[in-house]
Amino acid sequence: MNGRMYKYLAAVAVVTACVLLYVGKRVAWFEDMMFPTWLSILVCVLIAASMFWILLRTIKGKPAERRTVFLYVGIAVSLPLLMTISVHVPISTEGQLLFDGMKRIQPGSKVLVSFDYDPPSAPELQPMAEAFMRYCFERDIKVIIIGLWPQGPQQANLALAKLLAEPAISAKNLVYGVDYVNLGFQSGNEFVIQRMGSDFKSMFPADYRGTPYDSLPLVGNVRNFSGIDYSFNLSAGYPGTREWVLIGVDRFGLVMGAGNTAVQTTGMYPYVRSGQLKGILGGMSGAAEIEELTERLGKGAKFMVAQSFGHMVMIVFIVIGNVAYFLHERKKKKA
Amino acid sequence: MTRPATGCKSRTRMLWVAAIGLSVFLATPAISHSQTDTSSNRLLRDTIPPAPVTSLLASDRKYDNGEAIDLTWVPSIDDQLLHGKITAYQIFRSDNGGEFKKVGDAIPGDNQFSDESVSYGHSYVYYVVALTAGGRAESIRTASLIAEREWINYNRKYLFLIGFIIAGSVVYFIETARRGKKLFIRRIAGLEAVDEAIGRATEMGRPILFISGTQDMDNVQTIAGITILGHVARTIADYDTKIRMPVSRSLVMTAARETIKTSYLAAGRPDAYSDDMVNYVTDEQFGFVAAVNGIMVREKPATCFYLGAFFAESLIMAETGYSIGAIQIAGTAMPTQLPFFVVACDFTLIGEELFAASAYLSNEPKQLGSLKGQDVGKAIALAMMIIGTIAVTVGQAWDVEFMNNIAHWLNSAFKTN
Amino acid sequence: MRREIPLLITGIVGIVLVVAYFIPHFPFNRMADWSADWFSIVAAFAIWLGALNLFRLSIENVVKRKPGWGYAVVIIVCFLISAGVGFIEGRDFRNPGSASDWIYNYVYTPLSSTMFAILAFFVASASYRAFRARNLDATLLLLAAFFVMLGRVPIGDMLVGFLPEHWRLSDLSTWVMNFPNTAGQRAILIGIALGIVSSSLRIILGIERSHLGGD
Amino acid sequence: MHHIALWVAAFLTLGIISFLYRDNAWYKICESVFVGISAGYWFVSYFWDNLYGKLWLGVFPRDPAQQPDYILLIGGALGVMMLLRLIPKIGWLSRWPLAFIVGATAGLNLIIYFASNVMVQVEDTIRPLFGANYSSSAYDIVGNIVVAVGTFAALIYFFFSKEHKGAFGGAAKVGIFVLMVTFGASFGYTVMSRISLLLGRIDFLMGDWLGVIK
Repeated sequence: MNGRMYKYLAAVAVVTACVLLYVGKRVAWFEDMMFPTWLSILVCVLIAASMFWILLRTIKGKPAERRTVFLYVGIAVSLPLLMTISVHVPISTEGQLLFDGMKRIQPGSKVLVSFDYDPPSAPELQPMAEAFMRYCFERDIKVIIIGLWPQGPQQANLALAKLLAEPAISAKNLVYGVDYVNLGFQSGNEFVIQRMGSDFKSMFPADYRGTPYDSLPLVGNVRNFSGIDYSFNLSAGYPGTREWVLIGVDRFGLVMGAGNTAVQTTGMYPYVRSGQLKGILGGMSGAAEIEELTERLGKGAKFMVAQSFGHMVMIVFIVIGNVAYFLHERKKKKA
Repeated sequence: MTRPATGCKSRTRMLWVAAIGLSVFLATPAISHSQTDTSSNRLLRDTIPPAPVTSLLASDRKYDNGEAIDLTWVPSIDDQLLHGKITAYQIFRSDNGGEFKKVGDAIPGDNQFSDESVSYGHSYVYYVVALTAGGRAESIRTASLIAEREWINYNRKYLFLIGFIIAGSVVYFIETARRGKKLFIRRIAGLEAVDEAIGRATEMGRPILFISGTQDMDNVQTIAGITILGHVARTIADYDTKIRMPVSRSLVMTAARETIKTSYLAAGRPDAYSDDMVNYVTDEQFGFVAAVNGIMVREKPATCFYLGAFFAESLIMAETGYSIGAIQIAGTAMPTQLPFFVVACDFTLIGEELFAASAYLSNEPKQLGSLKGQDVGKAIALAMMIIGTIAVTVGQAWDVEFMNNIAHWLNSAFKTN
Repeated sequence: MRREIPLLITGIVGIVLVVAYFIPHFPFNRMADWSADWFSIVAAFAIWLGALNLFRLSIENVVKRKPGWGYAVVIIVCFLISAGVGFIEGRDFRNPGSASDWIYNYVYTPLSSTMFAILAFFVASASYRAFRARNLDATLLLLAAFFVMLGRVPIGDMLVGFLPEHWRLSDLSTWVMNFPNTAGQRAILIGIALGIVSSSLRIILGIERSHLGGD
Repeated sequence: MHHIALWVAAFLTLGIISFLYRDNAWYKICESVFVGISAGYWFVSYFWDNLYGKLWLGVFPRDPAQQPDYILLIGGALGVMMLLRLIPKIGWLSRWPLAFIVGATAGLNLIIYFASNVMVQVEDTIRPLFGANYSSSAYDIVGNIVVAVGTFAALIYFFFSKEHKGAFGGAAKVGIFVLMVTFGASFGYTVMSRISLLLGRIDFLMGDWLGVIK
């Protein structure tokens, strides 16, 4: 009964804290709670110390319970978001390759951007989408959006809404249908790409709002991939970059760069080496790379500190587990 | 300026433009330093008509259905010298001698255009217009052209040949296996561990847990998992060990029950079989994981098999299995889940090994023959890689022509377009 | 007849799509285009089938009062709300500001994202409790993972700031990704592709019939 | 409205997270909401984009200048047959569209996978290990050798017609090492992905909802 009481009390405390924070923010008690430098260092030290404690416990043969690890990860990954550390993002060769390809796109070119992902992958891919389209809009490159996932065009709209509100871009007075267009989603996975190879219009008779294809000036003259100068694919799985490479690039000669979730990036490297893909961005670090390359830092760069902490925590956990393994478990198994 | 420029006129204009271009070119340092465009300069740029594109050539797209014509040209001299003067190119076309209509645009710097809206049997004439802010210049017209249809894409002849050999050997080996000939498959390490692991569970008197992935029966990995289940069940029936198999698809449940029943029959112990060995939990990923975890913690199986298609649930199961001290044997062809199995399980069948194990155990001609046919494909790939790499390295490093020829041929043979 | 016609359909469609790759001439090119059009439509119906099946199963659970039928009610209600709103709002239901867009942003997005986000916790706990360098293979795997995880984020280079440029962790991870990883992935790619070739061939030739169901 | 929206989103987010504590009713409700909403979303999306946008308007175009494309009706008929699975008595008819889907996928995949993932990959592996007079940089030479040898060895590991003995076995051993490094990279990237997704949610909770971070 006593334990239960504690749990209720804890729950009530958490809810109260949330309400207080929420209200506090709205009535402007505080702007934000970013840590001063000394606090950031203190937090780092505390995290390191508690990791050491876990190590000691594990060596003693009392490994932490699953939920303890969960709580720990939650704290270790969220606190760094409050730290103001500026970091330099390392640029990979394949990220540089992609950016070199982007630099070769001439103003006025038509670029096909395929949004093949859904909200779960948005933390990784949305910053890439924004960085890429911002780059296009700033250089008067025309953007044609499609989606092989039903959620894709909606993610595109979110990115567009954000970009068009930026002063530099809203000053350009971009016109829907002339400077950019969202053709929406179409079902059929790789067959959509296959059909687009002979005729865009038969796969996308209208844009996502129902405007007929022919009355959209931007795509009026685009019959198939030969009317596209460059294409960028944001992909979180199937259908995605692989299908675009296999059909769009190899069969119809599309020039393509890609941004992928980290999970599937590793499988795309053979295509980068063979030149089937002109560069690739992988996961959150890829997003940070493109932001650094286009010199507009956004969410990707913002998350890099917390991401670093996450990786460190993961590595330390593996090391702790293995120390315990070599000290105890292996002997136990042999016995 | 609607008429196409005649040769003489265009030549004088070219000279004109070239002269201006040269002077501007010489003055470039001044301009680029100031970074601004004086209004007189802009006036000059806008009112002087540009030079037209030259060497315009229309050619039929090879190996197609006669529905595309490719145009190439040398960009206007103004495009090259005065960067930014040309604003766009427009492509005009006359269909069967009719009126010229615009069929497309190209951006400055472009030197090609593909007209893909060509009708078969019609003859076409093209010209390209170079546009500036205030002027335009037409190129000379191309000769009239009729796109041709071809029956066979000869670019892909080697692809066809090699594909045909591989496909042929798949069919050949399936037939061979069907006629009862024994086909050799190499030893697979993980498979040998299976019997050992079952023995351990028997000794300890604890059950065996078998998970055939979380996908349905239309997934080949699930089928491979069920095939191996057949073998496992056979041994279990002999040893009289208990098996627990929660599944997440009702079709898999039916198939698994059938498989285990058959194995018990073959072992001569049909009475020992019960439907409770396999039970359906839920289709939902995390609900299934939670249930499997519960079973593991309660019943503490001595051995866990994870053979089939897995997603994120793989590592949660492997973690729980490890924490209860079970021997874990995994196999999957999901590349993203393999790493987790390798570090958390005692044996892992990597990718195709899962299918090889299944083919080996089932002795089914379909599976055996396919595996052999794929090996033929791999052998071809391996041979080409060795020959090609040696040839191209030797050929380049020491300039051996014979080797260069081989490498060149191989490279062209494996190109798909 | 119940088996022969489907086998025939599979075979003909498969062969047409293969042949169209080598023969660009009419009628094969058109037939390939038609197949793509039909595929797109049938795929949409297949999704409908899935959704309707879910709906039917949920109703069944409620009617028969199966365990957890209360959740089935939630499923039915939510399905009806999101489908109903979408149908009423029409073709441009995705427009920013629509009710569907609201549901997408404040219900669908948090739910689906969090479903995947909690995997981070499981990876952490599994890496602590189960990922062991139990043999040479696993050791190699974990080492490569460390280099990549450190090299892809700024902290890696900060840790080894004393090393000369081009020899830092980020360069090492770029090297690992571009060479050994490419080699391994390429071998996997070739292997899987050959597997797909042989299974597709079996399906087209009618040797493989399991997709038609047993009877 | 915005306040309600944020609290709804936060409530649902925390509901899913509560699964970490244990399987509970809050999580199950959130999960059911997710299943229902996403099924509805897909249902509507496929209707407006495909069945209405492509099929219906393709056969009955609003613009009189456009030719109706009656060939799409065959696809429509196949699709309706797919739905017949819901009626057990004539459910067998749904095998026709299924056969079509399977056949079309097999036909397309057979070619594209072979061309891009076998032919092009083999072609690209055939590269000079070093240029004329060993002119390439050491970085490239080592890289080229690693890719050539690595691909070769890893492919040998997946070769099942020969026992792994002698030199062949040695090559297979090298192959498994290369594969392990590959899996290590993929492990690292998967971890990166998972943490990113978690960060996305924490960013929502701490930023959009509570507003404690910028």
